[in-house]
Amino acid sequence: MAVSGPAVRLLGEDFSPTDELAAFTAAHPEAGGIVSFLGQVRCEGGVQAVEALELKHYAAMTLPGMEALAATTAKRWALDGLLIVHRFGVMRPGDPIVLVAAAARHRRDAFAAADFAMDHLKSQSWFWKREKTAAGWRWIEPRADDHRDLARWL
Amino acid sequence: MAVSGPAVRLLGEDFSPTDELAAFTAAHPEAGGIVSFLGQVRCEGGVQAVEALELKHYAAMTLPGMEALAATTAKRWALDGLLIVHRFGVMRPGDPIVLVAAAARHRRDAFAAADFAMDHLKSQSWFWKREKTAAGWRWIEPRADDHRDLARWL
Amino acid sequence: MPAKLVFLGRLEDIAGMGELAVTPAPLELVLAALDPALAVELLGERVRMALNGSLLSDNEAVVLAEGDELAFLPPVSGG
Amino acid sequence: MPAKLVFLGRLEDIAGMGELAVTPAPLELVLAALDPALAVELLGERVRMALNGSLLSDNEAVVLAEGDELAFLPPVSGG
Repeated sequence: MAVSGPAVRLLGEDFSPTDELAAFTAAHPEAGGIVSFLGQVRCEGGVQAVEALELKHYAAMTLPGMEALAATTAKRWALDGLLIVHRFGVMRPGDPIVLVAAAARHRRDAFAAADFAMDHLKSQSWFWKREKTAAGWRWIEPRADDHRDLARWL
Repeated sequence: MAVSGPAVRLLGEDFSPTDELAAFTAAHPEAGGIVSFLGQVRCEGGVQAVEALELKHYAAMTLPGMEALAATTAKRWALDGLLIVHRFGVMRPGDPIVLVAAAARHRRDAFAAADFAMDHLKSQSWFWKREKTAAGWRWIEPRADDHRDLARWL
Repeated sequence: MPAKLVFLGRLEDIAGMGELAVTPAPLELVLAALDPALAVELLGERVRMALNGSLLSDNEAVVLAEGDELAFLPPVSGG
Repeated sequence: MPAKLVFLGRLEDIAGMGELAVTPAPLELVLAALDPALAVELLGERVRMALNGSLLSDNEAVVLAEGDELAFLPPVSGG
């Protein structure tokens, strides 16, 4: 039985979600189920298409905040393992932004943990996003949806 | 924009969830989020450890039922893509049993679709499971949990 | 051409076979010709039947015709 | 040793810089020395402050000491 704390990484360079998830799965043969969420920069057409996306973080708070979120998530559900990988910096369409994976004996725990972690990463983590379209760079304001998502867990 | 129906496969031989998910992700660059669930035969110790698991299916109904489930799932949420891969036959600890992946513009749709598909695969699909432990082969009865999970969607 | 009974899940173990060719007839007559212990299991409350891949509703009268495939489905426990 | 102001998100664009070294002093005095347009943004209702990595509660009096790092955090929009 692998007993290990959550793994949290904040990366300034591109990563392979496939390799990350394969390694995580291999590390948790005792888990009956593994749920993953991959968020990536959308490839879209048209004048509103995003050409690049930049996530800024704040060294003093962003990774510590992610680690606290991972600890909270791991405490709330019965997990065999939890992985959170998040990019900062400039990304292009198709690039992965965030990967969350939760391994658990019971499927429901894995789903809920991944869902919970994503809702909080989206709306409570210290990231600031701007997007570049044909019209130039533009800072993104938080979406009302993100706050609604968060309220589900209260 | 890739427009394709759900992909449903019923396999009698081992498959690579990593390769399947990598191909699915590559096919959906327009999706902002991809949620996956991987169910695998648990590696456990002790006398109650499962040495092998067998899933029997019924050709006249199992795949058609999975295809109907995929169509229902794809209709209920706004998805860019849906993948369901399910094993039958004899599996060993660590072998993948089922992989569900849902790609969507919005995270919540992808989570809900994967969750819904798994709940229904577990409790409404035409599979019969038996496990081999040190005590021999034993047929598995449905779990009360599975029916509770299903009731969430009514 | 005979009809066919299909035994799924643990019913296959009880029957000692996965399939059985039978003479087309009303289901009562087909079952009366089987080992009574097996017939009792096939008629169990939690066993459903499917004719040629379509689920039957409870208490539906079944008459097997030539080439028909009647499956006995115990509760599922998949995935 | 000076203290440091850190401007996150769109505040970096407005400030034209990510960080600014300032003389340790009560926050009012530090802000009074900045471009008024920037100071107004920094005091915006939705901007939170963190001192040395810890969030401050609203209306908390801040006096910057030597080596302190005060960050101005607009609403997040991550992931």
